[in-house]
Amino acid sequence: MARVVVDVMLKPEILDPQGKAVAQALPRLGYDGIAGVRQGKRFELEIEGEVTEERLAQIRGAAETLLSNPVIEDFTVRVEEPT
Amino acid sequence: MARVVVDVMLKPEILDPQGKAVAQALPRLGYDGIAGVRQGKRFELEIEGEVTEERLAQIRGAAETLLSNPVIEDFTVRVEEPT
Amino acid sequence: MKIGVVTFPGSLDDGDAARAVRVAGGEAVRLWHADADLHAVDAVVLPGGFSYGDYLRCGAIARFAPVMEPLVEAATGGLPVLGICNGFQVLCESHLLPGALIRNDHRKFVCRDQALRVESTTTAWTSAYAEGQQIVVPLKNGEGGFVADDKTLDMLEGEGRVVVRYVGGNPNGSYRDIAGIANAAGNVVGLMPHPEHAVDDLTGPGTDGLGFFTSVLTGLVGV
Amino acid sequence: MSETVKQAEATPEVDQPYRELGLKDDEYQRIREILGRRPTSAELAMYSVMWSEHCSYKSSKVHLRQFSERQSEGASSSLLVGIGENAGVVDIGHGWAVTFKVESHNHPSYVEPYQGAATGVGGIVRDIMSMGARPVAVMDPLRFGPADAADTRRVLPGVVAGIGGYGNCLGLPNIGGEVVFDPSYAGNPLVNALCVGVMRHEDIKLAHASGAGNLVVLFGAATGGDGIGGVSVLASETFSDGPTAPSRRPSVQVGDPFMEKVLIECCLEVFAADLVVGIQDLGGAGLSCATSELASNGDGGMTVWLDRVPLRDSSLRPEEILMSESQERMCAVVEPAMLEDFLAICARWDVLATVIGEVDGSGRLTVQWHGETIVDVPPRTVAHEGPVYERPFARPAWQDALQADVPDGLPRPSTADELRTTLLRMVAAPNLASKSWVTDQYDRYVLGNTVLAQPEDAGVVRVDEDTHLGVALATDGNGRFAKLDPYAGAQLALSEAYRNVAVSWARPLAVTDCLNFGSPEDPDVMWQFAEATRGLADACLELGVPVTGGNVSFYNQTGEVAINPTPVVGVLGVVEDVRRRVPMGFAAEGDVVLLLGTTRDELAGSEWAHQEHGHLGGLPPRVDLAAERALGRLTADLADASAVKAAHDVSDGGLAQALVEMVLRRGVGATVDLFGVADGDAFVALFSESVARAVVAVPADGVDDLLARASSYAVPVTRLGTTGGDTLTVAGTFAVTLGELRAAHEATLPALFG
Ligand SMILES: Nc1ncnc2c1ncn2[C@@H]1O[C@H](COP(=O)(O)OP(=O)(O)O)[C@@H](O)[C@H]1O
Ligand SMILES: [Mg+2]
Repeated sequence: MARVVVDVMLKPEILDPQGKAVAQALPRLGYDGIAGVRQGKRFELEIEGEVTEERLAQIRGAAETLLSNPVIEDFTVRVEEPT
Repeated sequence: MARVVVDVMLKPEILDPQGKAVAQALPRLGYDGIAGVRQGKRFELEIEGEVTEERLAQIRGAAETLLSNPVIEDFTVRVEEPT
Repeated sequence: MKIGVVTFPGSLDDGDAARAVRVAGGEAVRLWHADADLHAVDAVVLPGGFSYGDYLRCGAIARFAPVMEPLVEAATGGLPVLGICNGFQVLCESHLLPGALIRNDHRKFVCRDQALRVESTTTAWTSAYAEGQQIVVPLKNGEGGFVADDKTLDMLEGEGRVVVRYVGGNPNGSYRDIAGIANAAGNVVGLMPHPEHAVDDLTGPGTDGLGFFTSVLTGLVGV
Repeated sequence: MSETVKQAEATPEVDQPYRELGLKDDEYQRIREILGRRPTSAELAMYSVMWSEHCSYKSSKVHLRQFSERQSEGASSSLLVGIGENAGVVDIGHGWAVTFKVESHNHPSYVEPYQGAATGVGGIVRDIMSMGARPVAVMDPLRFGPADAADTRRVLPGVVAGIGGYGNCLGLPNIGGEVVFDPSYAGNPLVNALCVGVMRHEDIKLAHASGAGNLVVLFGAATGGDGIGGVSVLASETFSDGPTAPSRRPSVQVGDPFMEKVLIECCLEVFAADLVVGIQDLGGAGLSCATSELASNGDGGMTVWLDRVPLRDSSLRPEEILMSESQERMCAVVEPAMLEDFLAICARWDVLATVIGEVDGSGRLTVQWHGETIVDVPPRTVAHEGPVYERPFARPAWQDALQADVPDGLPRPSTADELRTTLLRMVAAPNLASKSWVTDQYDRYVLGNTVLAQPEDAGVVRVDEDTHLGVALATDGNGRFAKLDPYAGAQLALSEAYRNVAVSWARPLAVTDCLNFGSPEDPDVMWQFAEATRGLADACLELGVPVTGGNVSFYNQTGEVAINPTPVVGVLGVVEDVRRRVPMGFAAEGDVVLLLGTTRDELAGSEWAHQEHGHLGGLPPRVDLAAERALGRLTADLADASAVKAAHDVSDGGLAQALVEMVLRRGVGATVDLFGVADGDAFVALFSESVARAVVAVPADGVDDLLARASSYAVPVTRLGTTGGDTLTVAGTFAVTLGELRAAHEATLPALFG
């Protein structure tokens, strides 16, 4: 079983209230030197069988239509090597 | 400026309603062969200056206390190479 | 006049929307998400709620429901469609309306009686109001921040497609205080506040929301 | 492979880890006697969890008995289902019945505030569904440590978001609750959740598995390893048939409100089509509890094919499947002829449904695992005949000193300026400040039947659009009063909730309670518990409102230090015509403001003593149930025919707080003269917490009628003044603008929690 990871992040120009809240909380807890935080989503898809180029293209399709909304989000798809 | 990524995922034994909703939607949209989906959070932290071991340890601390609840979640911290 | 109210799994305000249609004098027809048939209704309301739990993105999964196929087609052809809250999110995800709705800027769910200004009375759902009229209807959402790029926002403003705007404080960080918008033809309207919860003094803050439903009924009779 | 009954019979001498599972030596011996052999590992798991304090009520049972044994005739006549079922059911007339119950989810909410609170709501909603009812509203009495403590900043926002996140997604309006801060809850927050449901009389369902041949259907979520931490000793230490992976079983669960929402819709359709013989929710102790209770309440026995249970985690062992507390599951007993229709409804809602067993005539509960019998027990011994303890209790050594430490010596404000600044500080104190930071996170509109909700005295929901019939609900509790005197404290909680319902023009009918206490193994705590239950039972009898159900939460303590004993009481009332509701806020200028009831110098345990002096000592306000009842009779009378425009009870924070809430609600001020209250002592008049009081506003031409009615119920009335203007003015003493009051009242929680 292989794993494909899809990361979805809000586009840089879109306000990210969650990331902002984290960024504000960090110094209060004594964590300094962090210039900015963005919070996004990580999807781990367990794939049956081999991850062919065709399968990956399919998953990219799913990432674009379902897992992200291109109006506000960017995504990346990558195969995760088993560790 | 360096980037550190913290991925937070629900522990495998914990129910993941979000991942479940996606997993059920995918086949309806014609995406098959996906055995399971887990949905977690991805935090991108922009770090001022160099990412030393000490800084990383600090960020791990933040990941454990602020970014995740160890009772239900696991996290990983990694430095992302600039692309 | 028959107004369809769609029920997705996780829809919550479908009963309220149907009641509002009745209070306004229309006939409410319940439509089921899995049934790709609009049953000859004259207009459709996509109600509030948390379709499929809204865990992924609000409305992201519902927009693929079978009922949406004929709906998108009919809406493109001019059928009046009102998306309330989750329904608005579904309309954006379906690209019937531009922009998107994100997490409230204060990151909390907010339920309150919200003052709004009706900015456009040329849509199918707002003709009963006077332009600039202030109304109060409940607002309740966790992801109600309307966002779009500047070009889109300018276009919406320029074409008079901002339908309602928040007044007396922006409750969720919506760009330009936008609470609801319309498509270019004015038949499709989406808004975050809940006019269906303001059709009766007993159970709502007043009856200011009724106009959305009487507007469409009047328009339909006129046709 | 799990251990079979045959194997257990063949190996009587095997050492079993019953202690690790929380069973005492004598309890384990009793299990061996019941079975005539040693239990299998699955049986041991089942008994251990069902005989736990949480499921068996072994420490509280002897005290809770009073609630059902001592009931007035009038009270029991409206009870359609009494204590003992998942929730009690009350007749509200016109063929309608109501079921309601409050439950705790304290510890999980401390460990993982969001999910702990969320699953607390989920659990109580399933309880209500298991009576055949449509859930129509929720409430959430909450208690936290000091408002400015760092841990409260972690716990409170998560709890509130969790209650909102789950309840809002279910589409149930939140119509009230409490937010209380006290150092005694630091480390032990109390997260109680209440749900109310309605049904027609003929639709009441019970958790009974009757009729041999009927099928047991599990529906809802798949089963995972949730909440079975304790049972893992069975897998890892004793009965393993080889090396086992270290068991990592979570103790906290994640709720899936969407699953629960479709489960509600699915149940409602199933009820409407009359497809079930019995129904049971799965909560604590999961399938162990559901199957043993169903079988124990039934007329025969039951066989369960455990290997058919759909799993989320295929590595689960049978003991763990029996024990799993996975959320969002229900169990139904269905006649075979109805099965197809039942499954069709489940399929329509995409709800997984599986036949996992059958009712039979054996009188036993047997569980099969791939054809082998792993459990074979008399179901009553698991579900209903667990151990019962008469825990020792004794009045704490410190109780007398506490009661002797009266607040009479505390400096009291006396000048006009002191009174004014005290009032401004009090209305801003966390316990008295506006709770809208919390309640704005809850949907109160959904379903379109909410007639009154927070911050009103009681939540009122319409039950029937044709007859305008409705119900009112309020919850109250005061841990400080209960600490001073647990008997009186429990009565005062009832007294206040009763009053809140009464001043919403509802007739109080029934009670639910959540008894939050420290460790029952501590005789001090056990005494508090015994006193509180006795007090509550006595008061229910006197007010003619039966306890219909509730929940006990023990072990709310850190080390040796227990929380303030906190009986939380919910009162349900019926509203004949919701259109005649009376809100709390002053509505118009020129109405006459009147105080009903008597104000005494009662400041012990008050918010004033707590906020201004950090003092807790003396005796709480005198309980006066006769006066409370008279006030209730009067409001019931007024509900039928009166001009009353606004009504609000007087409780925490005294008359000052009541007036502030009334002027701020709609922005209509008032001028009052306190000369006739408390012998003209303005401080006592403003801050005393005497019971059985309310403030009402009536148009001038309605005053005589009100006075006449009040006198016929012997309710004292004091004329305070008139409404109007944009200040709250205490004649001859001070004036505060509504703006200043609002700023003070509304800033506190946002400043603390963001
Ligand atoms: N956690 C909560 N959830 C919902 N409503 C709440 C909560 N806490 C307080 N409220 C509401 O706020 C109002 C004021 O609360 P409180 O002062 O405790 O009322 P009272 O003193 O009348 O019992 C009531 O309407 C109550 O139901
Ligand atoms: Mg009250």
